[in-house]
Amino acid sequence: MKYIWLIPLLPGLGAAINGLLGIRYFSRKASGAIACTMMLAALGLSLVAFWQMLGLPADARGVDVVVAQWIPSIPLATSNGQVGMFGVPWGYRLDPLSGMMILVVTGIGTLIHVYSTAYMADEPRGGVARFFCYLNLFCFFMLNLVLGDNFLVMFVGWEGVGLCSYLLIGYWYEKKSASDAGKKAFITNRIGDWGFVLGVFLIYSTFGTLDFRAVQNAAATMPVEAMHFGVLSFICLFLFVGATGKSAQIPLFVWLPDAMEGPTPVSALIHAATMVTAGVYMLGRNAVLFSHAPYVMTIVAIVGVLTALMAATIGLVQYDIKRVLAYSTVSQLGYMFTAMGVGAFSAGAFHLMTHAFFKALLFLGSGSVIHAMGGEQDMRKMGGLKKYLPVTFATMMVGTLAISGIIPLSGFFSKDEILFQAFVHNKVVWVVAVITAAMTAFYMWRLMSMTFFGGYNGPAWETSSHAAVATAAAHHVPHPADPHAHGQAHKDDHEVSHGPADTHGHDDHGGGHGHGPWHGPHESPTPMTFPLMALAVGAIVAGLVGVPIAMGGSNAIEKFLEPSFTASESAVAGEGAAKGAEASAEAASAEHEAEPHVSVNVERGLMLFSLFVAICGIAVAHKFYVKNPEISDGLAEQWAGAHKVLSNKYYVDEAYDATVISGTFAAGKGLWTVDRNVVDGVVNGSGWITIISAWFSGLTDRTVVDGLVNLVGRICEEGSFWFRKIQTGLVQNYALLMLFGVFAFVSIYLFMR
Amino acid sequence: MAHAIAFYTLAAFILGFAILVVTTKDTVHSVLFLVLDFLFVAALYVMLNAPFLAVIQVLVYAGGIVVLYLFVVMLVNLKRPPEAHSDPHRMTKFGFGLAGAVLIELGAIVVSGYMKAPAVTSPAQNLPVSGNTEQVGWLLYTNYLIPFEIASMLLLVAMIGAIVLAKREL
Amino acid sequence: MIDTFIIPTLKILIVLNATLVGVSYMTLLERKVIAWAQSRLGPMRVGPQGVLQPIADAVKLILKEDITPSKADKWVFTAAPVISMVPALIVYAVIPFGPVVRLFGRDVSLYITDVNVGLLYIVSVASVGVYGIILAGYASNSKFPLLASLRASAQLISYEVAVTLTLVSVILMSGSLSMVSIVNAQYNAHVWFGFVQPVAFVIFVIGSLAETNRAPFDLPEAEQELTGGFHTEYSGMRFALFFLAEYANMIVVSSVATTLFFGGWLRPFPNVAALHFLDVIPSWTWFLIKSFVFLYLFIWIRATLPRYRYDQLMRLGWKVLIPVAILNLVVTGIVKVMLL
Amino acid sequence: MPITPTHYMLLSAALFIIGVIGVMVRRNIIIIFMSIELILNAVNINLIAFSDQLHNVIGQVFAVFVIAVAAAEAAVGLGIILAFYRNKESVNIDEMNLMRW
Repeated sequence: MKYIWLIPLLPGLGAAINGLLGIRYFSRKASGAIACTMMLAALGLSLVAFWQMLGLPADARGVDVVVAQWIPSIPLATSNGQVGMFGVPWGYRLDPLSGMMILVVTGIGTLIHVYSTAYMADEPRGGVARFFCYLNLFCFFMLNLVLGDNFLVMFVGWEGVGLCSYLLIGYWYEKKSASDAGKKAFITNRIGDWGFVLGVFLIYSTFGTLDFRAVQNAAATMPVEAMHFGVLSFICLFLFVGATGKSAQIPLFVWLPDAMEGPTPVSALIHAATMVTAGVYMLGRNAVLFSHAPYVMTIVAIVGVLTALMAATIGLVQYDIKRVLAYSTVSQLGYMFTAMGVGAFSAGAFHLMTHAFFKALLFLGSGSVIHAMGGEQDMRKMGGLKKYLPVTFATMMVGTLAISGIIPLSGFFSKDEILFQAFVHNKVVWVVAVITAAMTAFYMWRLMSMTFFGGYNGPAWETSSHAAVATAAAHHVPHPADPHAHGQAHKDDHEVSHGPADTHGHDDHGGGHGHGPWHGPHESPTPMTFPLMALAVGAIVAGLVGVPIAMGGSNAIEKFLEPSFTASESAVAGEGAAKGAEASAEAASAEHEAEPHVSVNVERGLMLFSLFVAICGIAVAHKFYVKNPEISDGLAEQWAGAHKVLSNKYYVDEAYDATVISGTFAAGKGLWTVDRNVVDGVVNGSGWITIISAWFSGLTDRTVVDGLVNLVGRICEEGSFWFRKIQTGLVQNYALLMLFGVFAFVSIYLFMR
Repeated sequence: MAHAIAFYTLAAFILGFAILVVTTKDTVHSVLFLVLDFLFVAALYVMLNAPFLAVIQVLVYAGGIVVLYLFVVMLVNLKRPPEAHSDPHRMTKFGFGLAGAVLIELGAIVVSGYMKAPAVTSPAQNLPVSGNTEQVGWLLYTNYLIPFEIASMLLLVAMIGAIVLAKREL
Repeated sequence: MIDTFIIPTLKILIVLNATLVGVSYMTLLERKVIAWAQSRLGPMRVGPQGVLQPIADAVKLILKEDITPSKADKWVFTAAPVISMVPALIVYAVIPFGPVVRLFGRDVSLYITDVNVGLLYIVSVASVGVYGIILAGYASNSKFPLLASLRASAQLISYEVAVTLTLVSVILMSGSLSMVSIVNAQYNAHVWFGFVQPVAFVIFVIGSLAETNRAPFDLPEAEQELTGGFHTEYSGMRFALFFLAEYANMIVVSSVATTLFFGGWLRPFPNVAALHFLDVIPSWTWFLIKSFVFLYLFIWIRATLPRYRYDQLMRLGWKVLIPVAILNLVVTGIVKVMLL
Repeated sequence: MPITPTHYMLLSAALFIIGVIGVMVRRNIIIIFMSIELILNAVNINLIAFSDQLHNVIGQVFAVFVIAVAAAEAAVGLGIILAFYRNKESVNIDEMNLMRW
């Protein structure tokens, strides 16, 4: 347990090895093997550490390990007058929350590494090494993020994962859309990071330290800002801005769907399981702060639920399989934020974990499907794949049911917990959440049915070598069923890819034979199916740790995660302030106080209701897309406007283009004009002044100084003109002068004697 | 008496030949007059009880230096008379006047000194050797050894310099 | 009066006449010796065995027309033979032909004078003798004499150095510059310096050959190249003067050599009592005999050796004789300081 | 009348002035050098006259030095004359004015 600093270090080591040596020297298998080994070791270490932590008493489950003194103590003033020493240790903190997180990161990370070894098998050698280098690097930063015991270490991880996501989204950098998506993600994250950094500054200037524990203890003693919008609220608001950036909430969610340009394992690991949940983790980490800022809590809840609803509605009409999953991710994150917003931190974290499992499972499954379809991502080109890839079908079915909230799969418990808490706190939020849940079930089932059920209506395949051309031709044949959807198909295609024929070139999903002719849908190799099954098991059982009391279970995860969300009692006792103690108690167990108000029956009823809603969604989707698909097309024509709006994602991108980006350009132009007119004007003016003054000083130089110099020279010249008459150049005249000297001396002698 | 006659004769010859040396047009003639002048100066030395200096005068001056002059005069076979060109800036008359003035001054000094009592004849310094040559040699190699060495070095340098100057290509 | 005026005058007259006669008969001797060396008879017409030949030559030279070239420098052309003759004659003033002897009841020194810088006097006068040649060559205003005179002066100055250095080593031996005291020093040293200074003696002989323009160093009058050398333009009495000057110089050199290296008027082994019977021969006779040996040696060498080339001459003078002379001088000094 | 050093001094002064006039007047460098030799001889006469007057040989010693210096001066000066003659075919000192303004 003293060696938890090894957990982040190992992936970093792998990244270093792969990056410095691998890109040049290693083979595909070697680099993959190194990366997987490192992750496996990290996983083992984190399991050991977690086990040791479980052995500790519940209130002592917080272990700080300081690796080194990062920033030595610098005197730095804080807001309340006195000067705090700004010293930051490079410290790691293992407590229930971070323990869960490292388990999630290392576990899922390991599986996805294994998956990637097969998925990326057809990349160029250096590319594979680069990919695994980035992936390991991401794990390194992510583990730093979740293990860091102060805001600065966390911020390092925060930025690092942003960087890695940028690198991995732009992995196929020859592809303009990929590099653009990478840039979009990066810039959008910067906006969020700006908020996060402001929050960190404000925290230091308020508390004089950056250590989580210290900040929490200090904040626990402060009054709850229920009436006014105080400094804690501002801190939380800034932090929440950062969270929206990283976790793709309104208004910064636009980068996540485009991030699907990256390889599917990347989407699974970064953009579904781990990185995007960093925001949620951060909120949970600062639960005490947030619980002291009710307004911000409300804002968080509203933003979260709205995000969930909007993303779900968009997800209803998408045809790209990965985009559907992306929007579902956004909406699930919205769920988590809702949970945080309503104070159910443990529920949010719980959902985070379960979601990590089944969403990673779904992404990997979709990756398997795309792999099977030879790069095809348009669901209308699929269908009836059940008989081709049974394992993928089974596992993805598990995932779908889990995310839809079907008992007893994991999603049910976590989502139901969130809904219950929402119901307790805010009925409106609850209603919206429920609708969202129904939509979730609907579009997930729609995905499943369009992909696996029905008849195969993808491109024809042959064993001939020129099949690729044929498939390309077949791809562009209008679909007889819905000419209207075809246009959108084209639109979607424009956003992502143009089907197998030319996806072969850049987005190499061709599986084991990406460069040869495509031989039709087929099951993926074992390294890809094994993670699927493992994750499926996880998706099934992960919920059991959070079986609510209402169902006779003991909500273990809550009790387990409790200490992370409350200030340490020791600090509070040391504080000794009754008000602080009371506040911390209230903050610590908001839902516990709320619980007595609703009876267990109500809770059970809510469970049944949500279950019913989910099943309704599934049924409707089944009716629409499996029984008689024309209904969906009819609906699409009927609600053409809404459909168009939805499939264009509420024109958010366009709106941003119109407002933010063009505004930025305009501002830049204005600043440029100011620069050219004012700044350059000042510079040129000073230049002119210099020139004029130089002219004057030159005038004085010429007249006065040179005048003196010339005067001296003239005097010498005139004097020499007369004196040189002596210099006749005749030796005898000089001798004559000598004789004159003799004469002079002798006469002096004569007259002196 | 005979001493006076000898002195005046020698003085007359010395000055006469000196004037001839200065005034003669032909260079070779003036060289010859110079030799004669030196010979008479040597005779004067003999009269002054300095036979060694007399012989050295003849040997070095007449036998060495003037022969050198004669060489140069012969080597320099001039196409045109040596004093054809005369610079307008030369102040010959001033030179004459100044020389005369200096002569008068010196004469005044000497004569005034002559008016005074004649210089006392101090007893001869006691050198361990007798005879003019031995005494000169003694002084040269004892008291004046370092000046003697310096003079020899000067002669060496002069020899090298003369060779460097006169040799056409080194 | 007699001692201060008459006796010196008589000495001078005797020495001059003897010298001139000796010089004239040197010519006859030279011609005879060379003739014998070449198995000829030499002059036989004038008198028995041609003993009167010098007189005939003298008369002929005196009676011949004395030509002065039109472009010549008259005064110098006339002065040059005199300048070359006079030094050769005044050197005899310090040559000791014998010690002080009793003659007609009074002490008479067999030398004109004895100055304590006699040797230096000889050297300086010999150096003045160069002018005769140079001026002769210059005044003739002719190519061959000029070249010859330049050669001659260069040659004389060069060898004068070597000869003077050897003389210095002899002076070291004797400790005096006076010729008489040098001879006495040889008497006291029981040995002639020619035997203790062989190197100096050889160098002196070679150098004196060069200084007197004798073969094999007679480049100034190299007939084959210069048609008679510096006295090409001369004739009659002036030529006679040059001629006499050369032979007079020979006699001077032999006399000096005799005095310095062969004990002057001393008889052989002057300290050996067993040889007293040799004293019946007067000292000046010994001197004349020794000098005659040297003169015969000169003539012999001329008859024997071919003439040097000019560069060989200079190389011999500067690169052999002078260094050897200096070395000899140094060794002599060391020996004198250390051993004696 | 006795010959005192004054006579010798007058003689040397006259010789000196003659040499000076030669240096001043003549334009032939060789003759100028010879005039310089005359001046040096005047100096020597003085030295030796006084050494005889004072029965002191040191004057002769210095005369020896003067002669040595004269020899050196003659050698170097004549070398200069030869070099100059080789360049300008002249020994006229009035043509030695390359260094004038």
